[in-house]
Amino acid sequence: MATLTRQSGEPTQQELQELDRVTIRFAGDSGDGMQLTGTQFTKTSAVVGNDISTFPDIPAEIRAPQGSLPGVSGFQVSFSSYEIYTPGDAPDVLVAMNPAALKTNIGDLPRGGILVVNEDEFNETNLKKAAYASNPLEDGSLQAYRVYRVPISTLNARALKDSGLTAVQIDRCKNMFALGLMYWMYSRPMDTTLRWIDQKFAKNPEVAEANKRSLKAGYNFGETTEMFASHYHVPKAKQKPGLYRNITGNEATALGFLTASKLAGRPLFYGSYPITPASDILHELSRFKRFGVKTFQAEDEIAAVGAAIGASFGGALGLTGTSGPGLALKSEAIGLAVMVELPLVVIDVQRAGPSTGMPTKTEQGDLLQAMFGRNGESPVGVVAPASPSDCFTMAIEAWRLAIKYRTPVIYLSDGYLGMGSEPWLVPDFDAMEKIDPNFAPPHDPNFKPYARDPQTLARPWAIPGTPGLEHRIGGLEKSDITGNVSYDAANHDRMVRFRAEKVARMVQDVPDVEVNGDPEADLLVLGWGSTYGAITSAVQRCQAKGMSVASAHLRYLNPLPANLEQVLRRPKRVLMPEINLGQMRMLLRARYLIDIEGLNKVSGRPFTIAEVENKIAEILG
Amino acid sequence: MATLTRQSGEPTQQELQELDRVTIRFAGDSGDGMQLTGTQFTKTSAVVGNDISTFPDIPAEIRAPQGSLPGVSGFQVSFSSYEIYTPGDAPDVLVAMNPAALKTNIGDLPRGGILVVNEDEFNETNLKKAAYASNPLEDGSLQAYRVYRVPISTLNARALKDSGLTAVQIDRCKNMFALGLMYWMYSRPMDTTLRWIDQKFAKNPEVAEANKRSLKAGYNFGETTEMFASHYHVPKAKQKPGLYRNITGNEATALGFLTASKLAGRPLFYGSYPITPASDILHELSRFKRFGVKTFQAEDEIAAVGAAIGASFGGALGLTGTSGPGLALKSEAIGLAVMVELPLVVIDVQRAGPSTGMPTKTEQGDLLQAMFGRNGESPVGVVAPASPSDCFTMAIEAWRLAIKYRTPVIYLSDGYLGMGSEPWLVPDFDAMEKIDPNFAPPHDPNFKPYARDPQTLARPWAIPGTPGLEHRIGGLEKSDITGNVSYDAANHDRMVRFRAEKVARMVQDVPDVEVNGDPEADLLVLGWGSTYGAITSAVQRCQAKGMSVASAHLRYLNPLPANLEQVLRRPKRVLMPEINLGQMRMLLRARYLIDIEGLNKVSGRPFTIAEVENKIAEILG
Amino acid sequence: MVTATRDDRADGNVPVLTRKDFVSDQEVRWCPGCGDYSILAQTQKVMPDLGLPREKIVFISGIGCSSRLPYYMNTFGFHSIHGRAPTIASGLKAARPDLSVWVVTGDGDALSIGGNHILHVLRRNVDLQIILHNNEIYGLTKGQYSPTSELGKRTKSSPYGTIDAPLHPLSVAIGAEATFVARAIDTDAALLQNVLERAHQHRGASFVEVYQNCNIYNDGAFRDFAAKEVRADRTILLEHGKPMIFGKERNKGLRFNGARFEVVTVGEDGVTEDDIFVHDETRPDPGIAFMLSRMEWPEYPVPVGVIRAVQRPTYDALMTKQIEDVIAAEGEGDLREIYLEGDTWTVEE
Amino acid sequence: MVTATRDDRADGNVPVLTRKDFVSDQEVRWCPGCGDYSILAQTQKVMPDLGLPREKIVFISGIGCSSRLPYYMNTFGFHSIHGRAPTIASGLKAARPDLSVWVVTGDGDALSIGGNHILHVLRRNVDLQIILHNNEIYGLTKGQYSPTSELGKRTKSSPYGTIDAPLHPLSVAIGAEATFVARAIDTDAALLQNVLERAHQHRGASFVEVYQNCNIYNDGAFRDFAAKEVRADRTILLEHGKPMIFGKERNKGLRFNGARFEVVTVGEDGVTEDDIFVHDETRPDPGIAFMLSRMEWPEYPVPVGVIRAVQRPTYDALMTKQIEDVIAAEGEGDLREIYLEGDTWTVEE
Ligand SMILES: Cc1ncc(C[n+]2csc(CCOP(=O)(O)OP(=O)(O)O)c2C)c(N)n1
Ligand SMILES: Cc1ncc(C[n+]2csc(CCOP(=O)(O)OP(=O)(O)O)c2C)c(N)n1
Ligand code: SF4
Ligand code: SF4
Ligand SMILES: [Mg+2]
Ligand SMILES: [Mg+2]
Repeated sequence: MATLTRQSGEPTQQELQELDRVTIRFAGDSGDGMQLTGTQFTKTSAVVGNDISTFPDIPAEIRAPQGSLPGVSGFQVSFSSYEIYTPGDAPDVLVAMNPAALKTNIGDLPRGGILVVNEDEFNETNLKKAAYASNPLEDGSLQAYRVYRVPISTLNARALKDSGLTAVQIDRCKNMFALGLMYWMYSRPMDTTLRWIDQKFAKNPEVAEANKRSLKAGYNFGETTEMFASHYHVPKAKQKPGLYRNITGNEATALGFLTASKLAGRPLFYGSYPITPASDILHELSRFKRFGVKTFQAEDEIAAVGAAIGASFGGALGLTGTSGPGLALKSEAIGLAVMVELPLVVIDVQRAGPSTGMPTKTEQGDLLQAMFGRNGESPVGVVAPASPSDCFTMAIEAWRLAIKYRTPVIYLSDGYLGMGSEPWLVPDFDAMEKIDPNFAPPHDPNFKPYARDPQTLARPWAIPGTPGLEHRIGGLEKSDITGNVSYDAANHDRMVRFRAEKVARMVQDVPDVEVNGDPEADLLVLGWGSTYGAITSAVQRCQAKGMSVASAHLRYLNPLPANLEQVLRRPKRVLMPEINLGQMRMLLRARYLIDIEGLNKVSGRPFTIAEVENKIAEILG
Repeated sequence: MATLTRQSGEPTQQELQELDRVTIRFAGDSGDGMQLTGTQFTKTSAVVGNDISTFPDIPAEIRAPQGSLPGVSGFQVSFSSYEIYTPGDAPDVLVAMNPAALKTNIGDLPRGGILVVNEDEFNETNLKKAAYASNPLEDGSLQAYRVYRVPISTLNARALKDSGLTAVQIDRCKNMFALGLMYWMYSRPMDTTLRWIDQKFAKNPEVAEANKRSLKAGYNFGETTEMFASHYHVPKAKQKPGLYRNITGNEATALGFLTASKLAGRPLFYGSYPITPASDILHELSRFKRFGVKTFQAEDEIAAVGAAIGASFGGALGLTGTSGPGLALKSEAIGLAVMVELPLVVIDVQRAGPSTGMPTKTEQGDLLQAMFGRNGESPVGVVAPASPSDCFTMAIEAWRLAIKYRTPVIYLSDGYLGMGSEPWLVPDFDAMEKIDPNFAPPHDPNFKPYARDPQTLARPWAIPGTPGLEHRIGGLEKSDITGNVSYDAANHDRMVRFRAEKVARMVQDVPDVEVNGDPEADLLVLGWGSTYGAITSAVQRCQAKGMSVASAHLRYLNPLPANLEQVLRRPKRVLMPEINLGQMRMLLRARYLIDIEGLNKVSGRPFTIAEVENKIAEILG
Repeated sequence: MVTATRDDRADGNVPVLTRKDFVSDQEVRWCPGCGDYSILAQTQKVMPDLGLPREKIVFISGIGCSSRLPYYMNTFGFHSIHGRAPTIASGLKAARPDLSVWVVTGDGDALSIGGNHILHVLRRNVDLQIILHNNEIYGLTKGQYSPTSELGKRTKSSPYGTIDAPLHPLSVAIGAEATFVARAIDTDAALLQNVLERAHQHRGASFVEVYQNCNIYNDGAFRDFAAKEVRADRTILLEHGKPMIFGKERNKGLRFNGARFEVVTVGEDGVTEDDIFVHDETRPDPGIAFMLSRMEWPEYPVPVGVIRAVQRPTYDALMTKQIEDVIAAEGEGDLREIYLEGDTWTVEE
Repeated sequence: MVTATRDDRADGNVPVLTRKDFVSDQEVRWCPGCGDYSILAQTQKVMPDLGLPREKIVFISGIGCSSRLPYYMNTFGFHSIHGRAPTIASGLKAARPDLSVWVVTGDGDALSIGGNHILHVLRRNVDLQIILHNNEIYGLTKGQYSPTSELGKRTKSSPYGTIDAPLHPLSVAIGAEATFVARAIDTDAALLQNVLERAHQHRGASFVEVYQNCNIYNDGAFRDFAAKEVRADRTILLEHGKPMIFGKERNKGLRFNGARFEVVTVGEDGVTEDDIFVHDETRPDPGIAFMLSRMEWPEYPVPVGVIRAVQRPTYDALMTKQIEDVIAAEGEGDLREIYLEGDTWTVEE
């Protein structure tokens, strides 16, 4: 990775250096508005044409005391002149607004990295809150870094002294000062942010004015002081032309499901019980009343999925969403949906488990629960988006499959995708393929609740209100064709195999998996879900170094793509990185008897590019 | 299988023939007391020294109209002069007390089999209730069988005419007449039953007298009429000497858990919510108040497991039990037990799924749910009894492992084991190995809630009430050693691997799997749980025919026995029969990359010996 | 078979239906003599009077003997999983307010495993009819005690008697903000039909407890007060606006004594009909209704009929209205607009 | 650190403890200004007065901000899973009646996902103290509405306002046969301490609702009546055996008007203190307690203190007694005997 620290040698006179990628982390107290600062920097970088990728590091669920270690909030943004897939392994620049922010983030800054601190905050009390015995700015513990001590609070206060605002209000603007400074350092225009400030504080011109002044003050500080050796320029990236917006995985998920309902021409019903990190999807969808979206905040996860099943029975798109512990609670009801063969989509934004685990941390630990977490032979479809913007696509795919095959489909996102963001090429609705709910027609004399479509094995979706189709369904084993309750031995065996075969046949609608690189390479790195970014970048770098390695990625997990076996047999070796102990690897080994190797990390964090890169080098080296 | 129908040629004058195995099925209306009749025949056969195996066929949950098809109740007993492991594939003799019983059971009677019908019941109404267009006794549809039409009701009524009982009471005795007839046909003594009648109706001598008379009348009818060509004798089986009782799997399970608590010297707490076919365990344990057993009929399965966890936290043996749908509901709480690392045993008496499925039918469909039905990496121990009497042994083993390793263990029984019965060699409590709860001692200055035993990786069991050990546990990730809440990345990875390794280390207490037959045979038939009987018999028969086949059986499913890989690599091929679509086979393929073949049947019924035998022949033939 | 032709449906005319139109082709599978037969019969009887075509009616149940009822109704039906019928019904009704949705449940299904959903469906006031077959036992699983079984009851799972005090279904319902609460008895066909019709007329969640005899595992549980011979003296039919009078001679009544009700006899020690408390099912304050829900034989006559019926907007109606209001105020949603929310930029060729 | 030495414990003497003995070494992690701080402080204050050694006390919670409280108590503690604390506490108390078991929960934890367990732990009357921190919001998940949020409330998950009518926690509890029901306010330390002590003294399930301010997501939810300045006029402290009088001037009171309570002023239009209803927390009939549980500002003053406290055998005591009785009657169980139940036979050598 071409980074500032590696490129620049000794500081020189404010020269303008060109870089192809930079990663900045803003860190401060929850109250310091770091998320906002990072979002603004991201937006501006996008507008100037860089490729971007971001990840917020929000403190565990609740607000901790001001200035305390658990209260630190961070936002990392990576921007570049080439296509990138992750928010960067480590920051090149760390902006630390207080001692606690320094303490919790300095570990990630590589030696020689740039550290900008708000030195005003490094006083007794704050140092104590951050459990610093001595002041790191004085005790030499930061020698490894290029430290810039900026009295941000003071400078900001001075800039706003005659703004007519209270001291508290003034102090709130200091994040804009920091942002301005970074804008100068990376030669970004301020206009996007200036416009945004005007909008945001339209009702409050004084505050707007103050924020704008802080921003400019920060920018000018960089320009005018001798403090900074150099500043930098990151050229545009080559990107597919079109209209873009920055989007998080959870936003894309919500938009994807909304879009699916429009494509199917059926209302969306979302039954959910709040849970980190899935709650944002509920928040998003509950805003979409104008689209007729019905959101049901249930008393628990069981009620949420039950209501979704009821809505699907009624002909709506019954959707339910949760995280791992909630999926466990939904198990029994998902089994019911398997038996009654109704369309249902279940979102699982995975988080670190087992049990309550680490709610704000990411993991891929629920794959086997999604596959097998129900009594009896209870097959369901499983899909997994590969990146924040891919959440949009796979959400629609989930419904396409669920409706066509009348079956539950589990949509496996995770905290890293849900909270992470990247640019999204805004799609054209009219160009998307419609979804046909294909309801059973009224008064069909040949209607049989469990008669199957010969190609898909799907049964009719016969919704209440349709004259002539009155019938009863339920969780007891059904008799083939009639759907009546049956304890017949041969019938049960047949139905069990029908349900399995139906899910297997979804492969008809699953695209082949693509190989990036030589299909016969010495090593194929196979991933699924959110490991896409790290794997793709790592493999591209290794390829650039001339290693014989290729990558492939699974977004359809059950059924698996038809060509997967070939793809796995052609390379000499196969490596599967997973944020679990090897769940998908187990499924593939069982199915194909191929000795797939694992790279497994279960630390609540995504893979860094370097981790994957090193493992590849180790195998091929 | 040497059976009557194969041996005897033309009927001759009431000759006494010797047989080595006979299977009888008694079938009648729920009201006809067939279960009781079967049990009596079983007991007498046991007492005369035959090996026995039985299986009841009880109608789906509730009582259906008298004489109707769903109202039919059956009981099959197999008795023999050699060791047997199943209640027999098909009956040699079918006793049908009414048309409905004939209709639902005749399909299982092989051509040439003996059919005894109570012809009095074959009247208009009953034939209609059984949906017979014409009387099968007249229309020749029974030609394939050796039919004996006995006017049981009339003969019984005649025998009791001056008994002073009401017509209804008299009719209730007719099952004794049928039993007596079978006692004569298979040369069994009546005394055991006569004694039992006296006890049962001690308070009601008239009724006792009547039942005894009916029994004798049936016996004499066989002896005196010319009707029966021959009767039969089945010699004693060679059996381990000792005191025996007949026991069902559910009874053995209850006794096993009671015994475990006595071995550990800690009270048993059973939290459960009724569900077929597990309810009997609750019924049994709730009788054991004299042993201090506490049973908690919870409001649902979640409360049941929650209460069990609370009891274990308090130092009791916290046990919970259910069937598949209930296990799904317990998923989240079992994950909590994994995180807090407390001993917990979860009984799953599996039934046919998915969803409500067929509650009264058996299946092995919950293995993968037991292994993976929780969010995150959430490993637990899994054991499975192989036969009704083995339930006793494995129940104790489950607790031995759960306590030693401070972890949940899932005990996988099924409807076939739970309701089936076989002789049980009554064990000697004093000879059993004790279980040491090994509580953390009071005031231990070095006490750390998550410090681990170096050999087992178990953490201390530090129960409330112990001075000096006050500490807090919970579902959030724990810091190694201290057990405090931790979001540390490296710690999470370490703890995830600790939990996995701990369960893996249970292998230290898992006996090696034994091979019956040549370890290098052309075919190894591997089973787990309730398939033991059919597999063992089938393999023995094939071995007798000189085929190169061996069998092995798994009772410890997670972790797997240390020697399993060898055992699987030595034979040329491996066949795994399962009452599911291949769940254990998948686990073994993934782990060992061995191409294990499957014999899978998911009809709610156990394998017949013949099914396994034929598959073996097909593979080796 | 339905007598209606397609056309009059197309015209939206309601076809003329009879009880038989609501009998499905499935063989009824309850024990002979089970109280569920009567509940089924009365339910089928009132259906034609609802003035709805069959396809607009849906019966949703959990698991239990009682929960098999939907199979026998020739309407749409869903025999779901244990305790969860209210959740499925809530989702269906919210998605499809045009349907008449009935929940059939048992004392275990509704109050044991399903208790939480009952609380919430009632407080949300989803427009459903919830019919609870209370036989004070678990029938389907063959006779364990239920949350309504009397303290000390000996059953398969309580050989030495239960130690769990029972819940009062109607008290639970009123405690959960129920807007319609009623009670009927399986063997009193007229009362049951009337209560079912009232439940259907009520806009909101109607909670109906039906005492149902399980003649196999809990025979005679209600005999003491529900048996024909004694019913008049040991139950009291509550009628809106009428004094709470009961008894064969219609001379017994309920008087409020300042903090609780007491049974008095009109004509004895100075009690006149004016002293008798007048039943008002529409009281906004549920206090009195709650007191009625506590009354048990022998201290009191057992109240039957409609105990509480108040108006409150239904969940499904509010959900629809909120969407209509938002659309009226902000206009129909435009996908493109939502896609472009937040900050956008263009990458040129 | 505990001041007691091993020995006096060994003697079973209760060590002399102070509030500090109940403060754990964990850093408290609530938002500055959160009402949970006061609840924690009062809980730690009353602990020494329970006369129990620390190891005999267990705090069990579900998930939520409130549910973090056990980490801060230097006793045994279990931070379990969402809504299930009552089940774990029931199992622990049934297995270990010698322990003092406290359940700490929130409005979502107890009444949303945990509603069913609350119903059943109350009707069983398991001897627990259940402290519900009611902040009328989901705090931990950052501000969605809860089952106690007022109708129409705008939150992250209800941008256009909620359409779910709230539950009244005390009504739910009384509807579920609760034997002890009380209410306190986070900012009223004396009241809260008193209620906590009463809860502990009560033998059976004690249900305590504490109004707790979430200053981040639902600030001021109770300000209207709980703020110091107005509290005297807008709340009423219920005291057993005393007339229901409130107000700064102690001249307002509650009178029962035949079917419901009304607020009257003593001295105005002929109202004397004798007209004021006298609080009796021990009434067997929960009707009046239920009416009190419905009272809301501004129509009524908000009742605080102990609303209901009646005696009923506890589940854990009955369980122990049943076992003792059976053993007394049938003798200690003998394994061998049970093994040999049913029919046995001997196979000779
Ligand atoms: C998750 C789950 N737990 C338990 C059961 C077993 N079960 C079926 S019905 C029932 C209770 C039936 O009692 P009730 O609801 O009163 O209905 P009834 O049969 O008395 O009409 C139980 C425990 C189940 N089917 N599913
Ligand atoms: C099974 C499960 N579902 C959802 C969640 C997410 N969750 C945690 S706490 C909570 C609600 C918290 O509200 P409340 O109980 O009122 O506690 P408070 O934070 O307000 O004190 C939710 C929905 C979870 N942890 N587990
Ligand atoms: S068991 Fe009881 S409730 Fe069930 S059908 Fe039979 S009589 Fe009715
Ligand atoms: S979010 Fe609310 S309830 Fe939670 S700690 Fe903060 S203030 Fe307290
Ligand atoms: Mg019932
Ligand atoms: Mg709350």
